[in-house]
Amino acid sequence: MTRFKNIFSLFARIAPVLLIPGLALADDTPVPDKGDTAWMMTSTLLVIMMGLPGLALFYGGMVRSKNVLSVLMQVFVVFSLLTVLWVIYGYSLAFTGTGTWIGGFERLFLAGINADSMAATFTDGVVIPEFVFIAFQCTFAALTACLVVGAFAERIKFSAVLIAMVIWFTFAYLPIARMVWFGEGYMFKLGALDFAGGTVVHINAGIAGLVGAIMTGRRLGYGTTAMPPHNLPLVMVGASMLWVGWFGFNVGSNLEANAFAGLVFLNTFIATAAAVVAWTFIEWGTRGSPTMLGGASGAIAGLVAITPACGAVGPMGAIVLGIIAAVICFWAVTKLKRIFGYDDSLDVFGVHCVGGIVGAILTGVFVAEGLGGVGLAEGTSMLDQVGVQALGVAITLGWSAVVAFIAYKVADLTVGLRVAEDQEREGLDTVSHGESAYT
Amino acid sequence: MTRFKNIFSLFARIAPVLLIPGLALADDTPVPDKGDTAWMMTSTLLVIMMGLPGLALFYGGMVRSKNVLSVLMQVFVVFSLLTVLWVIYGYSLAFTGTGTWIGGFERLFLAGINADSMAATFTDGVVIPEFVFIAFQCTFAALTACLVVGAFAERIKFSAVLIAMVIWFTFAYLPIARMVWFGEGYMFKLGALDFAGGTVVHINAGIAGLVGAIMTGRRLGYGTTAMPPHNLPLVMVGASMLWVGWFGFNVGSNLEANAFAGLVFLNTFIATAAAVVAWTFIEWGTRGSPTMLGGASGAIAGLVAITPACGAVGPMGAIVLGIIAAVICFWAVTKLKRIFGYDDSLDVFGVHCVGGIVGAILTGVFVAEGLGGVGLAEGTSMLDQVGVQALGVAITLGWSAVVAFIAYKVADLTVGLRVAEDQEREGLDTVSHGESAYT
Amino acid sequence: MTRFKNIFSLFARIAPVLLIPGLALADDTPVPDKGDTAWMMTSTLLVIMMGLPGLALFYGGMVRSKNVLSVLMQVFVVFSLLTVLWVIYGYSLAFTGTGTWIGGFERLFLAGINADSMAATFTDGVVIPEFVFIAFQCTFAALTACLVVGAFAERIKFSAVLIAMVIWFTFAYLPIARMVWFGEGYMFKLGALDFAGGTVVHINAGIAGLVGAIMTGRRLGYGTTAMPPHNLPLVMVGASMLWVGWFGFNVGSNLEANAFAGLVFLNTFIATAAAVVAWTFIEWGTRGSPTMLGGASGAIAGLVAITPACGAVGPMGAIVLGIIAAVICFWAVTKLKRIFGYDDSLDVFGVHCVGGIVGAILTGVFVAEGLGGVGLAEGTSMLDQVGVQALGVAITLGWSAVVAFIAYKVADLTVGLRVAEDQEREGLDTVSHGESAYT
Amino acid sequence: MKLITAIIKPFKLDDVRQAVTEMGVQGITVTEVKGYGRQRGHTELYRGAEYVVDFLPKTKLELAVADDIAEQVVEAIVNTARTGKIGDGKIFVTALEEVVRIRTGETGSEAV
Amino acid sequence: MKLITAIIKPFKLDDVRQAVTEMGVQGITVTEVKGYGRQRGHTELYRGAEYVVDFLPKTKLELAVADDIAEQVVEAIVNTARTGKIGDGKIFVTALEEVVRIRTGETGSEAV
Amino acid sequence: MKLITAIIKPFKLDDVRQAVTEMGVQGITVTEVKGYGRQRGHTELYRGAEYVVDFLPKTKLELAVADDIAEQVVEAIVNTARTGKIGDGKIFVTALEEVVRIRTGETGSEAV
Ligand SMILES: Nc1ncnc2c1ncn2[C@@H]1O[C@H](COP(=O)(O)OP(=O)(O)O)[C@@H](O)[C@H]1O
Ligand SMILES: Nc1ncnc2c1ncn2[C@@H]1O[C@H](COP(=O)(O)OP(=O)(O)O)[C@@H](O)[C@H]1O
Ligand SMILES: Nc1ncnc2c1ncn2[C@@H]1O[C@H](COP(=O)(O)OP(=O)(O)O)[C@@H](O)[C@H]1O
Repeated sequence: MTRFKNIFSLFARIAPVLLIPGLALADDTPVPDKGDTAWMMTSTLLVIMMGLPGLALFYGGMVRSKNVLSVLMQVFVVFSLLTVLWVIYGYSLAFTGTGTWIGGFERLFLAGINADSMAATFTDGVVIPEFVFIAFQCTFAALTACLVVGAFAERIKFSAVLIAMVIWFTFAYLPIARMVWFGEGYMFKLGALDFAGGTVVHINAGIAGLVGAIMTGRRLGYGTTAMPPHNLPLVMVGASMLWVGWFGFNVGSNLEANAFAGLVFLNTFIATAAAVVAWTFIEWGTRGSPTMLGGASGAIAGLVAITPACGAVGPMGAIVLGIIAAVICFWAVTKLKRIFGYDDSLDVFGVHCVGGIVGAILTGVFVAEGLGGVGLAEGTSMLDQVGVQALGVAITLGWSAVVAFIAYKVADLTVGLRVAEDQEREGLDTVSHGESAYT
Repeated sequence: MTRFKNIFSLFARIAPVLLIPGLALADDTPVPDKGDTAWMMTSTLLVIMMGLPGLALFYGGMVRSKNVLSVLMQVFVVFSLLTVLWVIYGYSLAFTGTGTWIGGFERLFLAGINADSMAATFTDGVVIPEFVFIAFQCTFAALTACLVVGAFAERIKFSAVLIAMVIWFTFAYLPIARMVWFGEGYMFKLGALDFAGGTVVHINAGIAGLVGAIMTGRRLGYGTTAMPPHNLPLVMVGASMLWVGWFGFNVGSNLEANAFAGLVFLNTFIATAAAVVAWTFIEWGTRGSPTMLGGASGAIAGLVAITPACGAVGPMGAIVLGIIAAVICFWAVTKLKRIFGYDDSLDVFGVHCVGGIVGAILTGVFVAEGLGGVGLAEGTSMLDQVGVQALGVAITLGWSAVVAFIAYKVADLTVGLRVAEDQEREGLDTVSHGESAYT
Repeated sequence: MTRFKNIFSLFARIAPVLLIPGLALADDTPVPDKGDTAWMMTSTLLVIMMGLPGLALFYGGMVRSKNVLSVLMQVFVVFSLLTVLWVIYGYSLAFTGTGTWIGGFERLFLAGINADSMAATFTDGVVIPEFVFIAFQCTFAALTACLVVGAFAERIKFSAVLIAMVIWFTFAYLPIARMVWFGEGYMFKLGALDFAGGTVVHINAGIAGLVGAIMTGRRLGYGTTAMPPHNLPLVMVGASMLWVGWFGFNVGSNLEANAFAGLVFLNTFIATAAAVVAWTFIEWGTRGSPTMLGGASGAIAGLVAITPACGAVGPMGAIVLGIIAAVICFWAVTKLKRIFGYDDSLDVFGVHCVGGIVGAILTGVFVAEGLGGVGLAEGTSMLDQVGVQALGVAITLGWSAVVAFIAYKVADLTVGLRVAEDQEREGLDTVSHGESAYT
Repeated sequence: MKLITAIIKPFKLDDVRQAVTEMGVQGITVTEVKGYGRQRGHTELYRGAEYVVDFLPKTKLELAVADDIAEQVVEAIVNTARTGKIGDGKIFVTALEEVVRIRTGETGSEAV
Repeated sequence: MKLITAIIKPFKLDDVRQAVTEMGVQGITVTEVKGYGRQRGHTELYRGAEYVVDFLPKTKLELAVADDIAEQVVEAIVNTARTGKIGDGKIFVTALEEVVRIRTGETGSEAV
Repeated sequence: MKLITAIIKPFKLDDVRQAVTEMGVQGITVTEVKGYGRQRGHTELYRGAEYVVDFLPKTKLELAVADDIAEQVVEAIVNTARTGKIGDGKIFVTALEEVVRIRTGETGSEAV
């Protein structure tokens, strides 16, 4: 019974309740529960913190000191710019209208929304303020684009980043978010499970990163010169803030502070812990030392993989999922990357895309009641579900890659993707931003 | 209707409901909603985080490495000291009694308050625990004084900071907070709109900073020697934490996790994002490079300006307000400061006072329903409202400046404001605190 | 009346309500309040943030730069590993069954718990989701072990830390947590007051640290070479995050976002502020300079001491308690440590154990109604209560010390406790983790 | 023996190290320095302040070598460190009166 | 040619740079160093530990100059770097056997 | 006068300082450097990347001393800095043509 309710809820994502503006608050209008509103505002803040300063530090600590500000600025400005674009047209295109892959223009500039407008949740009759829902979804859009920038760090032009990310946000993020999360969305209707954004956020960003890394080309000296992280404590702080903030991401996606949130919360916690332990031990066993960068990478791998699964699997499934994600992502960043020779500076592909795929596919497995999950939808076999999950992955990979290619091409043809060789040597901080990080 | 409710609420700020102590919980005593309590505790924590470590890092990263601990310590100890003084006499003087500019002594040492004491909110019959209200308001007082210290950083004596800030807190912060926020306060009754503290916090602190910067005198080598921020990633972390924490500041000022909170939340988010983008682009256009310090400064300028306005304007008004604030503050820190030649080390005046004035005045404009705001009070024209806003600004500027002047004078005559020249060269960390930041 | 309710609640700690699994949600099953659930999730996150990155930074900043990653990794991996062990067997052993000092195996792997399982709070009929309770309690266990590692920092083997902490967690943390907090626990039944973990967390960790510091031996050059903190701003950030996070620790222990939470909140705030001011002034008076390390240490001392007391004392009691804790801990780290000559690298004993004892004992004093507290239990004199508190302290000290001794011995006999002399000179970062913190 | 001091562009360090070790140089001492010279610096902006950074990051190498190979070593450094662009740096040669290896107490060219 | 090595107080760097460039010196290499000398350090406190910091921040300048202006340069440095207070620093002069400009291969006083 | 330059293991700095000051040396200038030599470095791992760190942290001391005590000072440094393990470092001695104390303008051995 209760399990059915939860599974069901996965199929009933948000269609914001439009209150006719100007109308006085009628007696039968649903009033948001203050506990839900409090939690959703807290969750939104947690996701903001994931981006600023979380992700910025995680990435910034990994580059060389001459490029740290460039990474911080890319995250800071992309996050801010997309926030503005989200309220101008992003929200309208992603969450209004009736299209299966893109929405309408009726809420451009948030037209017609006021403090009394409500958005539906997974539970009938339970609503949250639409402004809060807009802010919450905004953070997902902004953060996703920020994830991408790690792939071509240390060599790209700042203007190129802005141009490419605006195009990619508009033509890749918005439609994919709609397809996966909107009640009328294409993948949603197929029955793809993605509780908090494995496809929309991580696979989406990861593949866009890979395309960018390849198109921008390798860093000077890649493979021959040492390029160690300039400040690993920053990386650790960033990873920790990402971990803490990710609860807003995952548990906030539940839209309510109800009992089910507890499961999502615990899953997010322990899948990550298990992935940290797994990565640490694999690294220790195979390469001789358990590193801080490894521990932090394990945390992100676990978080990425549990993202689509956090509302579908049980605690023990979460632990196993975390371990598997750590093993496969470890392999991706140490072996796969070397085999293909691309220079994905901060392993956006190896951690976010690969981890996202692992999570998306295995969600279809560990959702099974026999494996401790909340149970497959009636009449759906595990194979069916895994198939649907794989389809969702494939669509995301293809769509995002194509749009990303075009986006970088446009940037390349207008401002150029890459700084000059001398400038790359000097470092982007002084060259692109006229500042030094440390004096 | 609903808009009227909101506007109305702006005129109905807190008068804590005194429960007669010792009396058993009667059936008709209002019980706080747990969602509100949860949110107000979260908001209070967010404001603490704004100060420690947010503001401390924002400021600490901007000074030279020989002075970073002195700034951290000033923030850390001023924050702590005023917290203690707040519960001893600050709360009583600001929020009890019936005076129009100062309160009474009946709650010295929080006498007569217990866990069942409640404070009113803007909604009739809705209360929050008074202890939570005390803690929330405490963070405002403590943070405001900490903002001031950036103006005379790198040259002032630690003891002078403590003396001046205690005096200024007592004779400037407390009366102004009362006048603006207390139901019987002078400016409150005039109808000045200041949702979360544009006057009380930012104009107040900014002008006190300017007076301090002038009275302490310029740093040795100011204008001739380079004094770049010693650690810009710290500045970025600080700014990000201020941004995240500021939601506690602004949305917490709503005192309830109700639907209206969503508007306040979204406004705080997007005004800031718009200001980041604006500052970045102006700087890029006029000075050649978009800097991290610029992005961070833009964020703070936007946050300051939206503070008084966040409960009055609509989302598009918030964006425009953010952009205007960025433009004017950019001008203030690059041109105005040079024209007058004062050495406001970390631009407390240029960002907090100037941004606060922009926000306070424009609140009177963008509150208009035609501009997307919640609407002017009945019978009030925009000109009236702007006039009232300007009066509030003027009173704050005058009062705070005079008290600040006296406070620094007292510090100067007792312990002296400034360290010796040799000591300033060596740096305040070893001289005043017997420590080095980095080894 | 209301005071009685609160006191009573201290004696009625958690016995999770087991819903029979598989049964549909019956109408009379208590449904958790969303405000409580929101607050408890927020609190859990705050405690995670205390550990990662809070404590890690606080500790990491205090060691020399060649050892910073080793400390970060110890915290990161111990935290993660114990999180996994907690859901596997820790929760079952601590919070199920009927034993007075240890629980049962019925919830190994969280068997039988699902999203509808509820845990009781101090208020009859009020519940929170059991998954949230599990996560909340998990963070206490994980954090406590992380506190220990500061005592033998800069010389211990990473493998030894893991082995010792797993043993100590299993045989010291779990039984003591049960004895103090579980309804059937030995100390709980005696009537010992420990609201948020003065004994379980701080005395427990502090004494285990001391034993470890002595058994591992002093660092090379201890007492003759300078070993200043390599990055005091990190220490400040860590201390600030601990302060902010500690509200989750203390107020979360109330399990509800009710009015009483306000008292716990305010006490946690102002005891700490008072301790910061006290430590700063004592240091200034007796040693000539108020240091940042001192301010941060004062904060932790105050937080430790208010931990057991936060639900028992009044605000003024909290201030006095904070001041006393600062004075005694200051003495412990400056004099006591020198007298005995042990090398407790980061003063885990001097701050956590000593501060915890001060807090535990004085809780028995300031709980008195005459001193502003919530009042002693009926029929209990202050002397009785202090006696019970002292007994709790003694049991914790003895038990933890013995288990810790065995745990380190096992580590020593299996992998060895300490790195080679050359390796200690080189630094644990490159030696144990194959990385450099800064390049 | 000679002490060869070379100021080079930082990214050339590895190449130079390889070149001189191939010639039998067994030790190098490296210092991060800032160089002022003909090469122009960049401008940095911090809110209202704007200033030119004239001191650029350079790497200083010190090598004690036997007299007979000194000239070749200098040549090797010049060849590997050269980019042809301004700011490539300088080499200074001074006479060494004595060299001691601390571990063994050896002196003279044995100690190099 | 001479190599002039000057240890000065860090805040004097800009003044000295200006003084010597006005005399025609075209390059300087600067290193952050710690100096131990007659000047007393300060005491640092870290909880129970207290110790005297004897090594104070100084700036080391190295200038290769032609023989003829060496003396004047030394004098210029002394004049601008002096505060008259203890810890002003030292200047050392050594003979340079050879100077090479890496970019061009020029040697001798051309290379300075 | 002589300029003694010693490259030593960092943890030996205090011992050496004490030894030479006991012999009457009144000033030392210290630089943090990286040394490449016979001593092998360690391997560092960063995800897929792995590389050997060949440049190890060393401390460089520069002491200007009067000719008559130069030899003893060198000996004292050798004795205190020696651990007998590889990587103990080197001492270089060069002739100083002139020494000036900036504060007073004194020159020669007075200035040391
Ligand atoms: N006379 C000098 N004395 C000491 N160092 C010098 C001198 N001239 C140049 N240098 C060093 O060499 C570096 C490169 O010199 P520069 O004049 O910029 O280019 P180039 O060597 O190509 O002419 C400078 O940054 C400085 O460190
Ligand atoms: N004999 C020396 N050898 C090398 N460096 C020295 C020597 N004497 C002084 N110094 C350097 O000069 C700096 C200033 O010297 P000090 O004795 O403190 O003051 P003063 O030069 O005014 O007498 C020292 O910090 C050190 O760096
Ligand atoms: N020829 C050299 N020129 C300059 N510095 C050297 C030379 N040989 C060694 N060094 C310095 O001395 C340090 C120790 O040398 P190394 O060969 O490792 O050990 P050892 O001195 O015990 O033989 C090196 O790290 C380097 O800094």
